[in-house]
Amino acid sequence: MTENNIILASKTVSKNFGGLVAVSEFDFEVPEHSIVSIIGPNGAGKTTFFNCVTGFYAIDQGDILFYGESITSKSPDQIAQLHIARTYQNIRLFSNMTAIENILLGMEPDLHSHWYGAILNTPGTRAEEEHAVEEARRLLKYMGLVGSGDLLARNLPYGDQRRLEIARALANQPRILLLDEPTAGMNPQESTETMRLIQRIRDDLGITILLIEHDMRVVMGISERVTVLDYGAKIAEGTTEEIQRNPQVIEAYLGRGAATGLETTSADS
Amino acid sequence: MITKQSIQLRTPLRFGIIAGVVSVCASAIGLVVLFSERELIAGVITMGQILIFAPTAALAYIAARDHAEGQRGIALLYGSLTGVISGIPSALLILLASAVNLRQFMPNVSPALIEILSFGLPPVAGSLAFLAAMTAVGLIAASFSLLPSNIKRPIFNGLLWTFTIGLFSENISSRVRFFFGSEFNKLIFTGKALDPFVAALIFFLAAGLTVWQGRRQTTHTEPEGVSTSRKSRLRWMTYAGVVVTLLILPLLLGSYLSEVLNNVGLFILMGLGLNIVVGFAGLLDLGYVAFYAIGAYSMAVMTSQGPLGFGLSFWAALPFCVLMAAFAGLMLGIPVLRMRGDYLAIVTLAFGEIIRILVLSDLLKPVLGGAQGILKIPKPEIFGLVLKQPEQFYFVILAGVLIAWFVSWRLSKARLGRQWLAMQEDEDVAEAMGIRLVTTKLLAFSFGAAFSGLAGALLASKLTSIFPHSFKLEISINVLVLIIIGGLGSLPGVVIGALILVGLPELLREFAEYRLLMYGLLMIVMMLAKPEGFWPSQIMKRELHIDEESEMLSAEAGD
Amino acid sequence: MKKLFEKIEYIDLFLWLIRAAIIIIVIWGTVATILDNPYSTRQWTDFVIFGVAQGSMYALIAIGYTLVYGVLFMINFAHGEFFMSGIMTSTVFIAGPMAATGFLNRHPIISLLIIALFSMLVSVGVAILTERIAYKPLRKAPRLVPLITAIGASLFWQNFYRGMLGSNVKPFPQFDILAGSIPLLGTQVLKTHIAVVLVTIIMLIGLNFFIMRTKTGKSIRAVSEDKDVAALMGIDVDRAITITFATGAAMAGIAGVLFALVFRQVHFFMGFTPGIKAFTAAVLGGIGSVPGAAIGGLFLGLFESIGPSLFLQSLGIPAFNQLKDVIAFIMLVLVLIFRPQGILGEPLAEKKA
Amino acid sequence: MPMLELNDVHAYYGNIHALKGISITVEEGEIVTLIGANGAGKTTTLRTITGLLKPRTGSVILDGEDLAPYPAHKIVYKGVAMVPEGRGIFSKLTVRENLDMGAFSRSDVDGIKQDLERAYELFPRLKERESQISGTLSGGEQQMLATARALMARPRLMLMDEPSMGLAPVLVESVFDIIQEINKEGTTILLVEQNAHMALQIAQRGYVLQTGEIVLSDSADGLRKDPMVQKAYLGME
Repeated sequence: MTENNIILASKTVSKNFGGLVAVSEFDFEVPEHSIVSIIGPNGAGKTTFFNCVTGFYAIDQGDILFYGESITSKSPDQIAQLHIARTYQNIRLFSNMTAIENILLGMEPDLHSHWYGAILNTPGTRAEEEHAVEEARRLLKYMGLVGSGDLLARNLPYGDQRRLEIARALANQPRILLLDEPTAGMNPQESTETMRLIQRIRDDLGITILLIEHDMRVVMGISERVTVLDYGAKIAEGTTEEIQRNPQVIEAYLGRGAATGLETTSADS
Repeated sequence: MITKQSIQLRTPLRFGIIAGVVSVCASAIGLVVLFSERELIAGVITMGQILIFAPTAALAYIAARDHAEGQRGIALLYGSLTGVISGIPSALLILLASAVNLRQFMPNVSPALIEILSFGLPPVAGSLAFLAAMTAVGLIAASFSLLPSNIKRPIFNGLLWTFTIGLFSENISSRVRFFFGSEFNKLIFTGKALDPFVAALIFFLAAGLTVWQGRRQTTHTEPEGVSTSRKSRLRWMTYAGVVVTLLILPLLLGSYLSEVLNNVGLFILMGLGLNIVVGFAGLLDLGYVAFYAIGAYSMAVMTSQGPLGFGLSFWAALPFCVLMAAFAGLMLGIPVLRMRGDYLAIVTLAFGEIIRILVLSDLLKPVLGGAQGILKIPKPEIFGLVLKQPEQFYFVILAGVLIAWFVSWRLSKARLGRQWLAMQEDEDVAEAMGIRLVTTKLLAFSFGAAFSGLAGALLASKLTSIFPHSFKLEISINVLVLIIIGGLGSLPGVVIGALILVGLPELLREFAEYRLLMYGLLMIVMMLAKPEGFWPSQIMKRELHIDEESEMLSAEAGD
Repeated sequence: MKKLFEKIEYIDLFLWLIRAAIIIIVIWGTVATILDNPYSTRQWTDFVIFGVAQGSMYALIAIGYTLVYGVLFMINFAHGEFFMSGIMTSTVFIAGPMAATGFLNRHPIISLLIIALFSMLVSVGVAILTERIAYKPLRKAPRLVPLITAIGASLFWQNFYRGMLGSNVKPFPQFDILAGSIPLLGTQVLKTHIAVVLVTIIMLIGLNFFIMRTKTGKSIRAVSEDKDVAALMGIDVDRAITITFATGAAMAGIAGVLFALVFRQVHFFMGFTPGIKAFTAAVLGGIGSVPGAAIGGLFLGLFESIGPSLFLQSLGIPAFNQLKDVIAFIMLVLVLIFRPQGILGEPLAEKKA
Repeated sequence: MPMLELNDVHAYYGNIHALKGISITVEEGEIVTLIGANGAGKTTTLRTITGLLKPRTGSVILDGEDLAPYPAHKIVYKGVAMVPEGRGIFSKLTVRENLDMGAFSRSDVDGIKQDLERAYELFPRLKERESQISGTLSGGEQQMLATARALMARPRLMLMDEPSMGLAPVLVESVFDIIQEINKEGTTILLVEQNAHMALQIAQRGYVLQTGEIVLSDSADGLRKDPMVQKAYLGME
């Protein structure tokens, strides 16, 4: 893993909201083809960091690099064009559009037809659209959503909505995929499935994954590296084992009680 | 009297008061007198009377149907109580008017109104008679509610058809005279209203048809799968039918009705444009009339043969007018790109007003003629034929509408349409998908403005002279209401909305002064009862029936 | 600073051009006017005083927009009609007959109080009716929907009054005690203008007391922050919202009386322009903020009264006073584009993701 | 008769089935905790108790009375107060005004005064900042304010939604101490927590929620020893 390039890097990134520090001097790197997790208590600034990366928030200080090039000043649509895709903590599908339409929207960076082409219904426009729909159906199949294509997103069951959101992000053909609590609200079995799915996405498609997650089973199960945020600042970083042993992490996040538990388990092993 | 526990006097009291207030207001604002001129059935009933009795009838019906819990006696009691109570305000009005000269305060409480309300009787007798009439209406409505539905429906349909035909008898009569001669016309119509005998005939015909249809539906059911070839043949036949109808329509309708249709057409054109901005892209634009004005003034300045014009031909100027409007859409669109929702509405409204004031001002008078407007705008010419008559101009407007429709339809099915809908639903996520909001929004503004500019250009040429007062805020609201009534985002909805909101009032000309009142009411009622419109697009139908889903996630999880 | 430059797109460029153009016009016009010096100091003072009086009325109406926006995040488009309905009704049914019988000038204070009270009551009644029927059922609907019913309600009331009371302009009787002017600030100030300013100040103080000190006022502020939590405190949210509408309408009712005193005539369409202007004032001051509405109103009034003479006259624009409303509207547009939070508003929350 | 009883409560947001038959009871004087992951339905459960969300089926019964006909603001008058998630203080109001709002449901001036003094006794920091705009308070102070505000209603049952969320560990401890103290003074407490460890230390009983269902209920000790709870909520592998 050492020869991996750094796909995403954050250099002393800070973000304030009217005096409230949401992210402070955050230094962080994501190697290509890895699965990296950010954990931390609610309000620690994880989602804020995602919003900074994807261009929703203008950061107050620092720089965010994608393959070594600054993307700090880019707008969300430009960032999507760079093939950086994300999902949202509270599912944000286009709920009144069909699953297929949602995926087609995810493909925006690769679609180029123009309005005049649409009015004249040119062969090029038609071909692009047909190709896109075909591709969308393939993605639905990959995500196990066959048959849901023409349903409205909001009529899909909860778990399927989560998966559709990931499918929509995949339609972007991302080089890095930012997942914000993909297993929130899932039962343990669904969580496990999602965990496998994330691993499969990385292994099959070679997409780098940056993950925010509360479910420690998922985090510890698939991450190669874990970064812990608290009050917007990084308090620890390392492999899953290192994080689990880190006293600061236990204090701030995993809980004091967990410490005793972890000590016993580590004594066991 | 009140022995049974289930009698709840609150319902008839409430309904009675509501109906009473509504009908007394209809009287006091002058609608009743105005509509009394319009007889539905000669010597039997006028539109004004319908207006007085309809609220009572409707509410008595509901009171009896929904609140009597199936007990006949109570239903009738509720109905008549609702009737009596609803009669009180107007009865008081009659008495009051005999004592005080109300007219100095409320100009529409005229002797004519009192005469109508009191059936020409002296005040006390008149008010009692009015109470009695209202009670009777309540009682009849309540008994009607007790009838089984297979009797109710034919009666209802019969009345509906009779009254509808009665309402438009003036227009129908003129067509009948044109095609079948005035002798035949006299058989059906007495003056401008339906002959009572014919009215009865229509009633029984419509009722009979309803019964027959009901029977047919219960006996035959349509075979499930109609073969695809038959289906497509059917579809083509429908298309052909529509095309033929559209082509011969002006011949059937004659000059006056064609003119009405032309006005409807212009509003359809504007509606299609605003539908792109509001219905597709979700940008609420209240200054839409600005583009209409820009289109019209561009046409006027370029073609007018007066001192302010360049004297170009209609066809040479037309594309330029559309481009001008589209460009204006772009220019006005840029500053408001970052605004959302109601702020956008207010700013666009301000834009509309700015344009109107500027047009009216002395500043631009040398160019646009100020309040005197621009005159001598020529009508279009095709192969040397000047399209003077409304029946001829109709085809120009029809062509415009068809083009706008086609463009709207194609765009809605394409990538751009998808982008608009996504943007309407969630701007942030749409942007995160890689959609350039700037381009997408500006395209919506420009297309909307272009259609409106086209409508304006056609208007200028149709009227041959234009004045700033034709471009009031009213127009923007008109267009907005018509697309809402039809159903936001729905193309057929635009046509339906324009027919209802522009066509109907033109046929009921005395209505003119009250048009905006009705619009206001319609907007409120529509939003409360059927926010998706009469012919909803699939999207709006879905969207307006979500409950509080979005609340849920924010309540459950937060970072 | 470097980042700022990187972020500039052609849209920003366009906006900067607009800014520059406006600034140039304003400076050029002002300088030219100062050089021309077409008015005496006394005339300028007159402009200012008229501006303050006009601004006071805007401020009172703007309160209604700001309060409702603060609680419901909705632009109550029909608010101008609340303003119109009160004074229209009391002019026709109270002030008119009072003047005709001579009561008005025999007991001017009592008459004025009765007119004001009645005007407030009608405005409040119309507001409550509108809120209950047209807005309340739509609390959870997408934002477009209540906005449309508000436009509908506005059209309805306008035309309802037109039908009910006639479309002609109705004179508002003259109060003898308010006729004429008194010397002040080196000029003659109309008594009505002084009355307007005084009444406005009293109303604003009263309103401030109500909002800041009373239990109901505090509950309104609580509801405007978080409806759910307010309900958890035992606050009846629907009632608080109704009271909010009523409070705004009461202010509008008083504004109507002041308007009638100054312009001495009323008609059914009188709510539209002051309505939009007052909304502009509310936005200018920072919508949601009560002191903002007051300051915004004052500012707009002054701007409108001085602006055309100061900026436009010396640019050689014919009949520049016709463009008074254009100035107000342009100001609205500029504020919304460049400083949507207004003068006193807090910076708007950044985009939520 | 239990003080609070939820019988097979099903609640929906739109067509999302958020609570799938929740039944819990709280006896007078107890501290009961609901633990579970994000999105398990803990907050939703509290919302159905306070009337902010009405159950589609099932009933919420307080002191033997079904709460279905009462809107949220009426339920407060029955002695239920809530400390909402994320504090939910009125940040533009002063500290004192927030406390006044807490006592909105009461009209006994003397009693309110007493309770205000008691609140200031319990949280001296709040007295210092009485006239400060509460949005400027620190996270811990805001939590104190939210708790004090709920106490101002003199509730018999207090619902607390994640009182430890976003607080520094030191503060978390003091918050839990105060909860215990409030309870000792006679207020029944239903506590929703992600910090299961702390919650189980002070509660007598607890319920474990998972995707809208109760999967486990036991005494606090019993839950602490349960292997599933240890693994999923106490971070023990």
